[in-house]
Parts: sequence; C-alpha cells; structure tokens
Amino acid sequence: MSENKTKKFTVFPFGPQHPVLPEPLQLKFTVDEERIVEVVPNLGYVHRGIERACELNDYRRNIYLCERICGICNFMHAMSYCETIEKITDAEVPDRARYLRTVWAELSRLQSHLLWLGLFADGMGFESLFMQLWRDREIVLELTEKTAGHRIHLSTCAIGGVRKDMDEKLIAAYRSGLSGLRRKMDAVAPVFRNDRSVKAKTEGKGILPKSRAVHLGAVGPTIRGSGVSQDMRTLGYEAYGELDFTPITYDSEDVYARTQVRLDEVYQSIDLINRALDQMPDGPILSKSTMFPDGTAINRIEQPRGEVFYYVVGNGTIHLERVRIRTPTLPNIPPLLEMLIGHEVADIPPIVLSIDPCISCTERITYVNKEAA
Amino acid sequence: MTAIVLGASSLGLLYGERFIMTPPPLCQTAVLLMDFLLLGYFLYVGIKKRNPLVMGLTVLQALPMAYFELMGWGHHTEPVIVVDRLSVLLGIIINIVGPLVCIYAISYMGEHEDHLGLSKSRQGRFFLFMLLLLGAMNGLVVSNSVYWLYFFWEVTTLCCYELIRHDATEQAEGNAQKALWMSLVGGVAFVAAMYVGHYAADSIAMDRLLVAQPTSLLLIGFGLMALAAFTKSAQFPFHSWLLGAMVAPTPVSALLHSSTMVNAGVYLILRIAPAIRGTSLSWAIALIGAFTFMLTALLAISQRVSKGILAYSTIGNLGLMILCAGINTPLSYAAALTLLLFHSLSKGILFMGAGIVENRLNSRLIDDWEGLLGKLPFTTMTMLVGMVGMFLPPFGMLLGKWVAMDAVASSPTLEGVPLILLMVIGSAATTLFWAKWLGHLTILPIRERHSDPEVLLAPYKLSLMTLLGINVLMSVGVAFAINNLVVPILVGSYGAALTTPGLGVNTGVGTFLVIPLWAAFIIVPLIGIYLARWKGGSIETPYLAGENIGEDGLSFRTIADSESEFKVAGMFLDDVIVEDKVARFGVAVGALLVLLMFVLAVI
Amino acid sequence: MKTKTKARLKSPWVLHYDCGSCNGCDIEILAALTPKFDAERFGIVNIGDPKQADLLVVTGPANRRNHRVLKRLYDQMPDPKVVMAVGTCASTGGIFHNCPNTLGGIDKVIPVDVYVPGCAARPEQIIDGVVLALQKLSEMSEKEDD
Amino acid sequence: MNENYIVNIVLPVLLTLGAPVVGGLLMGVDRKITARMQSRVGPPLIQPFYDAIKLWNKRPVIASRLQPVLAFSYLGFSLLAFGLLMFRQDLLVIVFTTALADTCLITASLNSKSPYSYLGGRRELLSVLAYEPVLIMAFLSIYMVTGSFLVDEVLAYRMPLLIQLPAVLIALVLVLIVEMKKSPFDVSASGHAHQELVRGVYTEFSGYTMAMLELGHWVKVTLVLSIVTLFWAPNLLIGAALSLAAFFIVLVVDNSYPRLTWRSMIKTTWGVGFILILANIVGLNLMGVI
Amino acid sequence: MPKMLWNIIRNLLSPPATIRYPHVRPEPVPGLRGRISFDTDRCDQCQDCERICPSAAIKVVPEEKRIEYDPFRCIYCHLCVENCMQKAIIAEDVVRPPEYEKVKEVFE
Repeated sequence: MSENKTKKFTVFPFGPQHPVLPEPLQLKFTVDEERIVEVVPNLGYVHRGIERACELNDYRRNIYLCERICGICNFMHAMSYCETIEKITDAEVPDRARYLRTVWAELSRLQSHLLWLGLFADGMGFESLFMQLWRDREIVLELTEKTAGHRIHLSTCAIGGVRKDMDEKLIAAYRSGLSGLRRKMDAVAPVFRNDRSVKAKTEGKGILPKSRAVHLGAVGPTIRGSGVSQDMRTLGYEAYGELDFTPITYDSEDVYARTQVRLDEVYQSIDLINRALDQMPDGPILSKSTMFPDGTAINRIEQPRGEVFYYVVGNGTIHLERVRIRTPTLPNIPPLLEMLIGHEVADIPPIVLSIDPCISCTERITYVNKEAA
Repeated sequence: MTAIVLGASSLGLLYGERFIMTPPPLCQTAVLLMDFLLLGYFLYVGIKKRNPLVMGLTVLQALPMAYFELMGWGHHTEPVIVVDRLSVLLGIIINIVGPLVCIYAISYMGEHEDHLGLSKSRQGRFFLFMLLLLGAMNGLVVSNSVYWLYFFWEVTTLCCYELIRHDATEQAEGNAQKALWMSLVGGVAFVAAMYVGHYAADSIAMDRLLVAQPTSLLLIGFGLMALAAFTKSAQFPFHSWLLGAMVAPTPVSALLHSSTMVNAGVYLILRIAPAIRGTSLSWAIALIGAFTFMLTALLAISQRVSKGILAYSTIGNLGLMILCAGINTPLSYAAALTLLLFHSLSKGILFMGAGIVENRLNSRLIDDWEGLLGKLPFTTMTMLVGMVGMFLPPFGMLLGKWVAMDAVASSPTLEGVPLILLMVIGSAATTLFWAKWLGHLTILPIRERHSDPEVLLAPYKLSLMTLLGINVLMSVGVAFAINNLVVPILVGSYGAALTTPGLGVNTGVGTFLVIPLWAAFIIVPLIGIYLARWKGGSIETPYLAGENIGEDGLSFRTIADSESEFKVAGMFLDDVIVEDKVARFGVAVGALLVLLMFVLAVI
Repeated sequence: MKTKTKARLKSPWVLHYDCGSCNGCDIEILAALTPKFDAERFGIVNIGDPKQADLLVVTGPANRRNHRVLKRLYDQMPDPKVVMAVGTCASTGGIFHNCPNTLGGIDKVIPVDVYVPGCAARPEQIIDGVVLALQKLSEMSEKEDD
Repeated sequence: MNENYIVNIVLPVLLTLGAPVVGGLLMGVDRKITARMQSRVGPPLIQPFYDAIKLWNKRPVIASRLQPVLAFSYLGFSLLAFGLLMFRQDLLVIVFTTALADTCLITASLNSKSPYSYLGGRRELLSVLAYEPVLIMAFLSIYMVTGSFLVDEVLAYRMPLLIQLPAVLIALVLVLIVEMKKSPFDVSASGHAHQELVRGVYTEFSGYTMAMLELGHWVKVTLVLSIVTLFWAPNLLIGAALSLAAFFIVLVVDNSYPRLTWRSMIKTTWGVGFILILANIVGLNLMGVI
Repeated sequence: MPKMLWNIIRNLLSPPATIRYPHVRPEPVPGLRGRISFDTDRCDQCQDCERICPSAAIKVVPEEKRIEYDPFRCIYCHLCVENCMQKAIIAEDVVRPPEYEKVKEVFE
C-alpha cells in the first residue's frame, strides 16, 4: 500500500531555552519518528555587539570586555587580545609573565574541559558523573580563586605581562591541587573510556570524517577527534614552545573520539602546568608600554574549543579602528549540522555538546546555512 | 426491517435448547445445483480475469466435488441443520451487528456515491450482496452437514469477492481476486476434508465427525478444516486478503471484520475444538493463532492508514481467539467465545466511525486525523470509547483477554511458554497502537475555535449509538452475558469454567471485579471533571523553548526571524517494523507452522 | 506559617535562561547545584520547563533578539513566581553597557525581584539571592491569602 | 465490628490512601540517597511533599480542557490498581488497570499540542511496551508456582516466592527502573538529569495537574515495590526489606548509567527480562516443581 | 560492570563534599575580589578610577567631592583599586550581597 508510505515529519525547535543547552541556541529539527532529517541552526540570541563596543572603548579596558566574551575561556580571550596589542606595539613580554600566562591558560583549559565533561555527562543523562566531575572541578576553581580572588574571571592579564604574580605558597597549592585532581580524574576517566553504556552513547555517533572535517574547517578537539593534528599551541606562543608540546588526536571521528581528546587534554594540561611551574624563571611580570597601538596584527591561539583568531587594527589613538574575533564554535557549527543528520533525538545532546558549543563566544553574526535552509 | 426481524428471531432461538431439522431432499438438490453454479461462476471469473490461480483452485474443488456427488457419498448427513448454543451466539452476533452495519450503509453508500460522482447508483447490487452475506453466515452457523457448510462457505466467498470489487477500480479488482483465491484455498481444503470425513468416519455430518474416534486421518481432516478456517479468518500465511479488503466501501469492512466472514473461520475452529482436545494439532492451531496475534499487533503499529490498523487488529484478535480455541481447555474456550462476542461489538463501532471520518476528511491516514475530537466530537467520542473498549479494562474485550491469559497460563508449562511469550508481547503492542491512536485523536487545538457543529445522518447515529450501547451494556452486564451466552455452550462439551459470583467473573485462578471496575471507570473521570471545574485554569500556549509566536502558540520563530509551524507526526516505528519484511516473514513462518500442524496431526 | 507558603518556600524550582551572558554566571548557577554548594538542600531543582518553574533565573543582558524569548518564558510561568537577575550584566548591562545590541538589564523587559551583583556572581551570592527571592515569595504568598 | 471486616475492608482502604504518603517518602529517600551517592547533602526527606503541595497551589494553567481530567484519571486509576492489590485481588487485573492509568497519562500528554510533550508521550508508550510484557510474565510465573493470580492465594503460599523465583525478582527490578523513570531507562521523562525532551511526557503539565501526576507516579512506584514485597509473603516485613533492597539497587543502577535510547530499553527489558523469567520457569519445570 | 559503580559507592560511604553554605560561611580566600568602598578623605578627585573602570560603574563629581558607585554595574575587577594613586579605594574580601533594588552607593 503506497498510502502507508506517506510520511509526516515532526518539526520542533530545540532551544533557545532548553535545559540541555546552557546557552541560547536554536536548532530547528525536522525528525522522522525520532530520526533527524534536517537541522537548521538559528543563532544570535547572545549577540551583544562586543566588536563594536571594543572600538568605542579605551583599548586598555577592552581586556576586561574581551575576557567577558566568554566566561569559560575568559583568560584565553584576554590573553589573545593582549598578545595582539603587544604584536602591534612590539611590546616585550617578560619571561615569567609568559610562563604565568601559560599556566593560567592551561588552568582555564582544565576548568573548561572538566566543565564540558560534566555537561556532556549531564547531556547523556548521567547525573552522578556530572556531579562528580563538577565536584572535582572545584579544585581548579579554588586554585583560580587563590590566584586572582575570583572563581571564574582571572582578570590577571595585562598588555605587556600579567597583573598578578605567584608566590611559592601558591605554586605549592597548585602542585598539590593538581596532583589531587589527577587522582580524582583517574577514578572518573574509565567511565568515559571503557564504560559500555557510555560507549553506546558515544561510539559511532556524530561521525565527522577526516576529509569533511578539513573541508568544513572544524577546529579544536572537534577536528582532532577526526584525526587531524591541528593545534595552535604548536605555534609555540607564550611558553608553549619550551614545554615540549604535542597535540592529542584520535582517529575514530565520532563523539567518543572527541570525548577522549578532551579527557586526554585534561591530563596533558596538568602535565603542562607542572612543567611550566618547574621551568618558570624569576623576573618581572609586566613591562609597561605607553605607546598607543598603531598598526594591524592578527593572532591565533588555541582555546579549549579550538582556534581563536584575533584581528586588531589600531590607529594610534586610545581607540581601536577595528577588532575582529573569530571564535572556535563558529567553524564547528557546519560540521555539527552534518553530524546530526541521521541520528536519533536521543543523540542530540551528546552530539551537540560534542563540539562544545560556546554560543556566547560565537554570538557575533547570525549564521545561515544555505544547504540546510 | 429484515434486520430487526432477524435479530429478534435469533434472540428467540436463545431460549430454545437444541434445534434440529432436516430439510426435504429437494432442498439438498437445490443446494447441490447452486453449489455447482457458484463454482461455475468462479471458473468464469478466473477465465475472464485470466487468473490461473482462481481457475486452478476452482477446478481443484469442482472435480472432486462432482466425483463425491457421483458416488453419492454426500447423503449421510442427517441432520442437516443443527442449531445449538454456539450457533445461537454466532447468530446473535451476526444478526445484531450485521443489520446495524446495513443501516449504517444506507447513509454511507449515499455519501460514498456522491463522492465518487457515479451517475447510476449501484447500491442495489451492493445491498444484495450485503444481505446475501448475512444470510449465508446464518446458514453457515446452523449447518451440520459439511456439505451445506461448504456451500454457505462458498457463498460468503462470493459475496466477499463481489463486495470487495464493488468500486470497480483496478486495485479493488486485484484485491478481490486475491481474496477469492485465498478463500478458494479454503474451499479446496474443505473438499479434501469431506473426503477425509467420508473415509475416516463414513459421514460428513459435523456432529458425527466430532464424536468419532479420533484417528490420524480424522485429525488431518480437522487440520484441513482448520486450514480453511485460517483462510477465512485471515491468519498467517493468508492474512493479506483482509488487508486488501479495505479498498471496499467501509460498511463492507465493518461487516467482514465484525460479524461475518472472518468469524466463520473462528466458528469452524470453535466447532471442531472439542474433538481435538489434548492433541498436538490443537496446540499447533494455538501456536498459529498466537503467532498471528503477536505479529499483527506489531504490524498494526507500523500502519498509517486507519483501516490498516483496524484490519491488523482484527486479524490479531482472531488469532487470539484461535489461540484460545487451540489451547482447548474449558477456560480458554470460554475466553474465545467472550472475545468473539465483544470483538464484533467493538470492531463494528470502529469501522463505522472510521468510515464516517474518512468521508468527512477525505483521508484515511491517521496523521491527518489529528485533533479529530475538536472537529467531529460525536463520531470521535464514539470511536474513542470503541478503542478503549478494545484494550482497556473494564470493557468486555479486555475481560476476554484476561480470561485468555488465565487460560494460557493454565496450560502445561513447556507447551504454554511460547504461547505466553507471543501473547504478552502481542498484548503490549496492542496497547501501544491503540493508545497512540487514541492520543492522536484527542489532540485539542489551543484555542477552541467554533467550527460548524457536526451533523450526522440519522442512520449513522442510530447504528453507532446502538452498537455502542450494546457494547457498554454487555460489558457492564458481562456476568449476565456470560451466564446466558457463554456458559451454556461450555456446559455441553467442557463443563463450566467461568463463574460469576457477586461483583465479578471468576476463572478459578483469578477474579475480574467487573462492577467495581466499572464503578471506578465512571467515577474517576467524573471526579476528574469536577476537579477540573473547581480548579479550572486558563489554556496556555505550549512550551516551544520560548520562541512561540502569537496567541495560538502553534508556530515558533526560527532562522532569520521567520515563522515556522511546529508539527507532530504519529509514531509508526516503521524503520523497525518494516511492513513488507515483517509480513513476508509472517507468511513464511505461517506457512511453516501450517506444515507443522499437519505433521503434528499425522503424528 | 501556612503549609502552602512553607511548601512554596521549600520547593523553588528554577528555570534558568541565559540572555546574553558570558557563561560565567551560568556555570556558577550550575556550580551552585553541584556537590560543593548543593542548592538541592533547599529544594532547588533546575527544572528547565517554564510551566513548572517558580523562580526564573536570568543571566546576561537582554538584547534585541532574546528579549521576546525572555518575556514569553516569563509569561509561561504560572504565578506565584519570582525573577532573579544574576550577575552585573543581568542587573544593569554591566560591562556590556555600551554594546550596541544590548538593551541593558533584564528589568527593561520583565519585572525583577532580586538583583545579584558580581561578575560572575559567586554561588554563595546566588544562594543568598534565592533566599531573598524566597522571602519575597513568602510575602507574595501571604498577601495572596489576605 | 468484627475483625474480618477490619482486615478485609478498612485496612486495605487505609493502605490505599496511605500509598501516596509511602510513595512520597520513598521519593524523598530516593533523592536523599541519590544526593549522597553524588557526595551531596540532598533535600529533606519530605521534600517531595513540599513539591507536591507547592504545585497544587500554583495558579492553574492547562494545555487543554481534557488534560486535568486525564491527569486525575491517571492518579485515580493508579490508586485503583494499588487498591486492587491491597484488596488482594487478581494480579493481571492490576496490570491492566495500570495500563489504563498509563493510557490516561499518555493521552493527556499527547493531547496537549506540543512537540516535546508529544515525543515524551510516545516514549512513555514505548516504556509501557518495554515493561508490561515483563510484568505480565512475572505474574504468570508467580501463577505457575502458586496456582493462582489472586494476591490472597499468593500470600497464603507455603514458602517465600523468592526461593523459587529468584530470577523473576531481578526481572522485576528492571520493571521498577522503567516504572520509576530512572537511568538508563528514563527516556520519557527524567526527574533530574536533563532530558533532550525537556520534561518529556510532563512538559505541558503544571500546577495541580503536575501534582496529580507526581502523586500517581508515587503510587505506581509503591505498587511495583509492593509486588516485590510479595516475594517474601510469609513474612511481609522481610518482604518489605526485600523491596527496599530492590529500591536501593534501582538507585545504584540509576547513578551508574547514562540514559539509553528506547531501543536499548526494549532490548534490555525484553531480552534480559524474558530470558530470566523463562529460565526460571523452565528450570523449575525441569526440577519438577511445577 | 559499570565503571561508575565504585565511585558512587565511595561517595555514599564518605561524607558529602557540601560546605553547607549559608549555615557555615567559609573563610574568604585572601585577595578575594569583593566589594569596594571609597575613602573620600584620601580621594583627590583625580577621576583615574572613572577612566579606568571597564564597565563605567564609578562616577566622580569633583565639584561636589562626590563619588557615585553602582555595585550592580561593577564587574569587581579591582582595576580601580590597583590604579588609585591615593589608595583611596578600599577592597574588602566580602562579596556584595544581593538586593531587591538596584541601589547606587554614594560617597561624599
């Protein structure tokens, strides 16, 4: 009976307010029964106009504005902004400041990855795992708080260096805190690596073939999970060049691979911080520069979610001519749309979360996918 | 008019004990003559439509019949007509539901022909076959002579064929021929059974065959009859004709599914069941029934067409009855009878309701029936009650299913286990497809729009309400129904299995508290209505992740601030249950099981 | 205290909506639910469905696109309900005061009962804010009875 | 007043009315233990009651005129099923009555025109499909041992059912997981961990309709736990301990698994459940017990 | 065997990680970026803080020797504290409590 084959689809909005998404992002799903046939993303709920505000502000105040592009990778945004300005003004960053920045950048990454692993667990419906990871994440937050007096925003980066120094006590606290964290991660890691039910949720889901990942321009753990060794830290900015860093990649191209990349990077970050603390030289932490930025610079660094790109044009005044920021979630959205097709509604949270969407980073444009729309 | 007379007379028969009659030989000759006429017509159809299957099967029964007749074996058939309590139960079903469907058809065919834009009404022909079918069914359930039984059997085949092809479309023609050849397979089996009866018991009178010493040969005869029954009751592997029958106008389906045709098969199995108690044949019959029940319940989930669901549900319930008949204990026999009675009553309502909706909405897809409760409140309410009546307590159908479960559970463990497994899965799947349909029909619009009030023709209302009334009354007074309709049948061959003490029905292993359940069934929603009145509440827009638009809240804002309406579609799981594949599997397993049945009969 | 009011105080179900925040407050709200702070001790559950929520927790400044979502969510919450603006930017716009697409604090869109300062607000502050919000809820509840 | 009258009428009625209270307390215990497993303190024990009272007193908002009626019917029929158990009636009728209650819930969630609620309702249907056959099979195996579906007779059976039907009890724990909407089978709605379907089947309920659903849910959980209690019928105290143990196991399972899909739910409940029950029945048969 | 099992059992048997705020208020970390207040006696109305403040939460009115500070606009970066030549901005290690109203603090 041909009549029996006439299909009707269910169409529903996923977001902007949705408990699985901590941030407003709308995905309009068309599903056949529970199988996804079409996804249309709808962004812009967080659009604030930060780039424009950056041009209005005193360029020194922008550090704090850029920091608040995203509360999760806040330090990296501030650092990237400072680095770009430093590139324009040819400011020399003291060695100790470079190491401190590296330490804090990796601390941010730790915080972000632990947060993500927790949210991912929550998205899978694994509440106890979520709670456990967020409990362990508090160690990192305590370190952040001890460093800068605040749990989230370090606000320690300044043009030409950093605002705060670390004393011996703090370094000791870092060392013991991180080794405690490593122990706690050892207890949780097998759940992500070997647990059969978690594997059932992640393995084979959200496949992003290597060629498509390159073609669509995925970044960060998303592309590293597809076996492409692309990591801005290999550029050796700040102290990374001296820390013997190699990117982590996995080849299975699915949600599982992306989870493993992030899990491994947690350990890697702990190692990097420890190594940076070992090698940290003494000396000043800030070099003052009085020159207003005049010129153009670009800067690429690796955020927890991938490559962030800063482009700043200064015109020799206190205001900047143009600030352009491309955050890692934006290039990861086209791959996300491809990953989702053909999977079930139940797979939406793990797959959507597997690119670690940071909408508040991405907010600057409304993105239209011509293929899907 | 005929309807009322028929109904009344069958009720009258209820209080007679056993009615035996042998018509004069002239009648028998007439039957013989008509039989060959019928076969001649089938042959003509086969030749005209160039359908070798029909031709072959017709010849395959005409020639043996002629030989049988020439040898004069068909005359030890006294008494020709025996009316016992089983016949009476069937008679009641046929003569209550059947005429109601005919009354319904008066309105329906009018609308239907308006719809098709026919210049010349073909209703005369239609009602001729409808009534002929009812008559044949009546004849079928009272015939004692296998010969007469066979004749009426073929008459129902004829009526069925003619009714299915009534609309004269290509599809109708094809499906009618499919129905024809499958029924003819049953005819062939019947003729073979006659030979077997003759050789094994030297008689083709049912009552003698049933009490004869059961030899292997006789069991094969019963197996052949069961095979004939499977074709009529559309069990696997012969399920497809009943699905094809949906192309006919709805009253045909209503009649075929509820009171006639398909019941013929169940009737035949119920008839032979006492004779095959405790044999492996009986178990094999039960297995086929159980298998059909399970598989059709799953297949019904995958159906988008309303009549398709109903058709699979019919096949499944017939399977359940055959399962019960096959288990062949007093309890299971009672279950089969209860199911038979209530299935007819409920299915009639559903088909009639579905027909009305189809005429109004111009669609048979249940996805299009979304929110019907707001559009056609009367018909939908009736259908909802009919649906609830199919699978939920405290209605009679569920009572029957419950007795069936008790019965299956009481069968010997190792034989019972596969049956139980098939049955519980089928039963859960039944809940699934009914409940999802039920829910889909009740989707209410956010704002109550004042649409035109539903206008229903009087015959529609009359037939729907009467049938619904009878269904509910019977379900409430199920104790009465069981005591008067079911238990007397049991007393004859099995001994009573069901007792109806006080408030409920007792099977000896469990109690179904009919009256308290009914009381709760009525009181709980009433309290609910009262509570809803008291608490009230404003109707609000649905949750759409905060992006609703407008008062209706039926669309949401999406990319580039465009509007998009959200949609919900039914659940069919047809990526899991691929109809063609599952049906093919069913036919294959069904065929194997039929083979197994004969093997077991021989052993 | 009446049972009704007490039950309301003991069971604030939270609907969290992120208007345009930097995620800082959002993760702190989540952190308030996790073991170290465990807001569930007070019956707080992050329910995610406006129809069942009592307490709307908003982070980030309202902007030209999401203000209608915020309004709709607020409207969909049945009374009695309280709104908590968490973080500086939800209160006034904060650091995003001069961003061209923001409208400022969420009180431009919906009435706000409690403002929680901080950038990002700490879980302790959020818990304090909930306590304040509940006091307001209790007043509302008692006023309703009069 | 004679004693029979008390035992046969008054006690069951009281117990039935007490079911929501017991269920609520169990939910409180659930939240407390779950919290402790996540190294949290957790809400007070009577938190579920606060929730329910609060919900009851919220401003009524409904999704359709039918919704509150069906929501109450869900509660009413759940209570009816529990009442039938307390009146020591037929086990199969109890299952069918819970199916009636479930149908009310599902219809209520389907009829509120909303995508999330609709998807949730469908999944709820699938979870009924997952647990109902296993539950019926479990009852059939009880019947095979005791020779009756009447709870009365099961209670009077000479030895604890657990001794003969240990595997059936494990299958019942699976049912309990589905019934309690716990991970890994919380596909239709989940209490805590965030659902892709928001609140799934509960999405469109709020205020008093939601309160009734909560109560109905508690009653159903209590019902399944009471059935577990039957497994040590000679001494119902031990039975109660047994059911609490089952309850605890459900919590442990809830906290050690993520949510799986409905496919794996049906595969697990049917696969594991049927195999356990069939193995048990066939085993008993081979040993000549039944 | 699920890998999470041992974790939850360990959690069940060990005391909870909750700090029981607000019944127990933990000691603030040294250097906590908490609320700020202005010492008007030391302030020389240079307006450095107003210029440096990223969220424009401070407004100095030199004519009236008045400082308006909006704690609901402040992002607590303590940039003003560091940059104040006169050390007139006092940083406390207590966080600003929530309020029903957005009140501006005025120092005169």
